[in-house]
Amino acid sequence: MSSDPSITPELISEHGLTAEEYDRIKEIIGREPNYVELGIFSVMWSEHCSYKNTRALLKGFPVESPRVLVGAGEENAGILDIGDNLAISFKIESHNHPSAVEPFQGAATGVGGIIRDIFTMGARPVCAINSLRFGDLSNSEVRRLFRGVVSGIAHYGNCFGIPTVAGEVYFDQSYEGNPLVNAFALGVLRHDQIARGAAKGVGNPVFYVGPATGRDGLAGAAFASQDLTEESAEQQRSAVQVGDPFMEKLCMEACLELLATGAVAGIQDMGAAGLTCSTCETAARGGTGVEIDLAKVPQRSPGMTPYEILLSESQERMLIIVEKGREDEVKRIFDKWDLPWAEIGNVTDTGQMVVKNHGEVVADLPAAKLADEAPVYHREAKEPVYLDEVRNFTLEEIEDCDDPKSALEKLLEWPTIASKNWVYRQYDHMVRANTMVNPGSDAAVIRIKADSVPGDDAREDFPEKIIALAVDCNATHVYLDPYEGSKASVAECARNLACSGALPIGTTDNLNFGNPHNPELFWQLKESVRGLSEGCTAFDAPVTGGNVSLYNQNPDGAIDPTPTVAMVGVVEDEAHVTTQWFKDKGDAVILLGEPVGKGDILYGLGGSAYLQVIHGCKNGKPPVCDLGIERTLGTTLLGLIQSGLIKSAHDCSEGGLAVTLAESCFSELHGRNTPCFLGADVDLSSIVDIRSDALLFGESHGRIIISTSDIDAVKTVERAKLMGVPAQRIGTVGGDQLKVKLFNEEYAWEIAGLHDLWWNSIGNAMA
Amino acid sequence: MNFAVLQFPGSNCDQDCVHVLRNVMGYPTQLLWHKENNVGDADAVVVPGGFSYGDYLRTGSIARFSPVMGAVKEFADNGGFVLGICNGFQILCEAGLLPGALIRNRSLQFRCEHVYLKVATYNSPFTSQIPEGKLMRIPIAHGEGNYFCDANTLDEIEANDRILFQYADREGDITDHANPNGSLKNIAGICNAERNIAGMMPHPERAAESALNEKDGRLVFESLIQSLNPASTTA
Amino acid sequence: MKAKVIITPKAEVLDPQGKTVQTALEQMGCTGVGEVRVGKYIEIEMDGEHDEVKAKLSEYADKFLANPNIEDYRLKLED
Amino acid sequence: MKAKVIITPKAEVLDPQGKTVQTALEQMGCTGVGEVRVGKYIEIEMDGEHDEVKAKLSEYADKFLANPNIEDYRLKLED
Ligand SMILES: Nc1ncnc2c1ncn2[C@@H]1O[C@H](COP(=O)(O)OP(=O)(O)O)[C@@H](O)[C@H]1O
Ligand SMILES: [Mg+2]
Repeated sequence: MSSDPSITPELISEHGLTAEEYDRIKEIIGREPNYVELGIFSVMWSEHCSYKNTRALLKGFPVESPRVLVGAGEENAGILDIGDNLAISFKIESHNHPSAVEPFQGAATGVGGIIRDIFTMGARPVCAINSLRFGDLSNSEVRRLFRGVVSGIAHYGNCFGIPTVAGEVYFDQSYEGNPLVNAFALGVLRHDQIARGAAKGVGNPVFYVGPATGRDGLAGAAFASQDLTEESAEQQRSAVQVGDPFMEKLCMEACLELLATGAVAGIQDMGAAGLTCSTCETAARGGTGVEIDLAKVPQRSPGMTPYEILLSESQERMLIIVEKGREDEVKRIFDKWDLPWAEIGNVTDTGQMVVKNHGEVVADLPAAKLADEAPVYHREAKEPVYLDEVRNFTLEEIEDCDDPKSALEKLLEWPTIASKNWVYRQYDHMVRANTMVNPGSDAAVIRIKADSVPGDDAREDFPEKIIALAVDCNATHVYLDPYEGSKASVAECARNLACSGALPIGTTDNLNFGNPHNPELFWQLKESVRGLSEGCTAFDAPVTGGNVSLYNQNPDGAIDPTPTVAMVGVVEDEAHVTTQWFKDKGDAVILLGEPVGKGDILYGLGGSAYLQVIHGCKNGKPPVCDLGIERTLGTTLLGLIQSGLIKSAHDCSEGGLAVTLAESCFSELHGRNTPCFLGADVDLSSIVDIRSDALLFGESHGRIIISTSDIDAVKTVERAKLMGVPAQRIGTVGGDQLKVKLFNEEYAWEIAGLHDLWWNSIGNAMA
Repeated sequence: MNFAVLQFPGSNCDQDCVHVLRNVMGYPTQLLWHKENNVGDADAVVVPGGFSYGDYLRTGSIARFSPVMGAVKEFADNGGFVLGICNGFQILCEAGLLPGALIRNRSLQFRCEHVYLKVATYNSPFTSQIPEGKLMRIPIAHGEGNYFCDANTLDEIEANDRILFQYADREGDITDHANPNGSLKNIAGICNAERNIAGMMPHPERAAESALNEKDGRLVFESLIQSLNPASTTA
Repeated sequence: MKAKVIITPKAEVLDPQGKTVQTALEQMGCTGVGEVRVGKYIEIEMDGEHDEVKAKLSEYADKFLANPNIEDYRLKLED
Repeated sequence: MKAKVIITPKAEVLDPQGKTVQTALEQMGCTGVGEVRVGKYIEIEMDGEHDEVKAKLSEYADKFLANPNIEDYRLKLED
């Protein structure tokens, strides 16, 4: 178009494309692209959409299992079989940069985006979880971001009507200015309901559904694919996306109703890179072409250019390809739900994505090449120098703890360990009446009942299912050893599922890293992917999809590498659902696993919360994670749970044994402001030759605290040992104190006091 | 005995109510679309929770103009039983079927947690089957559950024994500490003067099954069923 | 024409939002702050003559835009 | 003195609330309704002189009362 700027090297580089990439574009289309086409390539070839820097790496992930119905990368989200013709679809996605700029709307639209991915697959979204990272809470700007993000998630999820059932929140300096907001959603469907994002059937009409397109989030995908700078943030600020959960709820109900009619040939949400990405991806998947006319696209602001319409990321919009001749059925359903819609084009056999504006062609590109032939880079990786210093750290540098009493108090009060009730009490975690284990225990557990499946709500013989979900990543450990730390994140997630009575079946991950052009940061990424792959393989929990978010940097450098791992597991029977809290006075407290990881000269203190809180250092080699041991531990615990021996199970993670014991004593909140306490008397005096700080606060992997009734204790310990899992009874539940006896000293804490510190820490900081 | 559960754009506890009435309590239950203008053969109507019309402008302010609300009013005028839960309570207040209004929680935050409810009167079709002295444990999930009405209305409600539930602590005491949203007199639920329309912020439908470790909420539905058909025996 | 509806919480109604804003302002060091009330501001584009629009909007403000139990409103028409 | 802060969603930003109110008005039979935008209205009692109050409030409106990413605001002082 005449008013479009001419293509100059500056313009190309402003679009985040290199000179080589530009040459490649010319080669593909056999001519110079125009301005609109340049914009299209720039978003489609951004890291966010094309994974150009990570595609090669991600190939290492295990992606197969007999349960996989739709695998990683095939569609918007993967799908796993859960038996009886039922399936689940789930995925995690980041909205880091938008949340840095506008925390409330950024987080809200992140939730909206991931929910859309799920119902686009034909599934009814039934629960959400999230993983959040912020800088230090003592900083008021951090508190502003934290408050905004949490209320944004609450706003969207609550209004939409999806329960937010689990999550994690970490606070660490490295995230200052670049918070991480990773949102996960899960939906349920029957095998025969799987919908495809393919433009099938030449001549079929293409419908646009949802609110009018505005200038919001212009080129958001590109924004997510560069370092977060004051400049890039400012640019984004001028086009903040605003979420409308109400609209999305209508959109979801209408889409599910529509899919049931069989009138839909293909369906795709408009997420990153909006109309551009959805049209060219559906055409690419369908092996067809698509032709649309922008003049027919509903527009919110007057005078929008084709470039703007195509790249807008206005929320809650869907692209639907309808079987020709059934348009009326489709329109009737949209109208029933008061949804704006427009017929904007049709499927062709040309293989081209043709975009017109009032009949005039403004872009004409080969869809499959655009979607699938983005460049692939093998970036240079170099082991970071900081690791030398990390490895040199020894415990000789610090004295053994002389005041474990206050150390435990400080750890429980540390925001990363403290209760996250300030967060999850703002989320409706019970809507849909399926939540069997609310936030606060190791993993969330929900049931799947008839109304969890589109169209099945009145089915009487519905085969109910139970699933568990957890999300984990100890980024400090990953920073100190990306490979071990990443393996351990998978192991921790699996452990959390096992503690709840579930067998892991699948994983989705969110790789949050720094700039991939920096060889040291790329090395972190590479090592991390290696660790995740081994972990997921060990647990037979293939990766069914995920998200990569690079360029997470602030002016002081990159964030700690954060490969967030979310896992889903199945619980076979209602009776197996287990929580982390001690249940009855007189019960036996048993430790599964070695008290301290073998051969670790730091006894699990490397990278521990204890070192950070008490000694102010983030140093040392983190504990290694032996996947064989983890796997045996998990199956053993599950076996014990299934034989009805276990009353509670809680794994050891941040803060070690002492924190795990304390948390097991806290019990579930019975009602508002009404905690229940159950103390324990623990004797660790048989464990000698180890520093008390390491025994109490070390973070060796592979350990779980369980409780059983007194008479089952011996049997439980023996069975565990028979399975090859070290086990020992270490105490008894009861009283209102946590008492711990070491070989040289004895400590006692009032549970009520510990609970206060732990429960109110974040709330007080936010008051 | 038939139940109807209203469905507005943005309702999101509608299916939960249907599930409990149909599958847990065992009664035929239908969703009733907001554009309908009669309640069909329903013997009782539940106005469910959620965010009708996104809660935009004010909670319940748009939903109450739906055609179906005209039908509900007529149904109630003829003595039909109507129970509004959470957003349903807000809609009934907006529609003038119940007095007062529900404003922003004083914390300004959405609150989802279990609360204890003291039953303020057993003299209603919604509470009659609750054992005397029982402290109910039921979850809330709302951002605007702070009940407000003017002083005269409050006097009238109290004088006529129309408060159904009040937020209490574990001892059953009505304290400020136990109040999750700032509502007047810790009010969690009320009924109209004729006692056939009730509204409550807590969600009994989320606390009606042992699978969710909850059963206190069942008592509200059992009361309703018993009142509709005194001959019915509920387990 | 552009009409504006200003909706404010009634004097006797608790205004948790206003209270919070007031406290926050004080905590940020803003001195001299007294009572704060937070209400709504609605702008409506409307066809028609002044009087007609006014009559129509008063009707809808009474029954819909404001809740007389808890809110007062003022109408302003731009000419 | 009484200060008023009128906060409106920026013109280019989506206003789902306004859109929903607009549709509701139309469905209720209110004819001639065009665009509706819903914002906030804050009344603040404040000690001090006109200029001083104005300066102070502008500062806090910028950094706290309004969200500059998605909102514009106007300040009005009653004298
Ligand atoms: N952002 C959040 N949203 C919902 N629930 C959360 C969130 N953060 C933490 N939780 C819940 O708090 C509990 C403790 O979390 P965490 O300390 O991360 O557990 P773990 O160490 O076992 O992984 C879990 O039940 C978790 O789901
Ligand atoms: Mg855990």
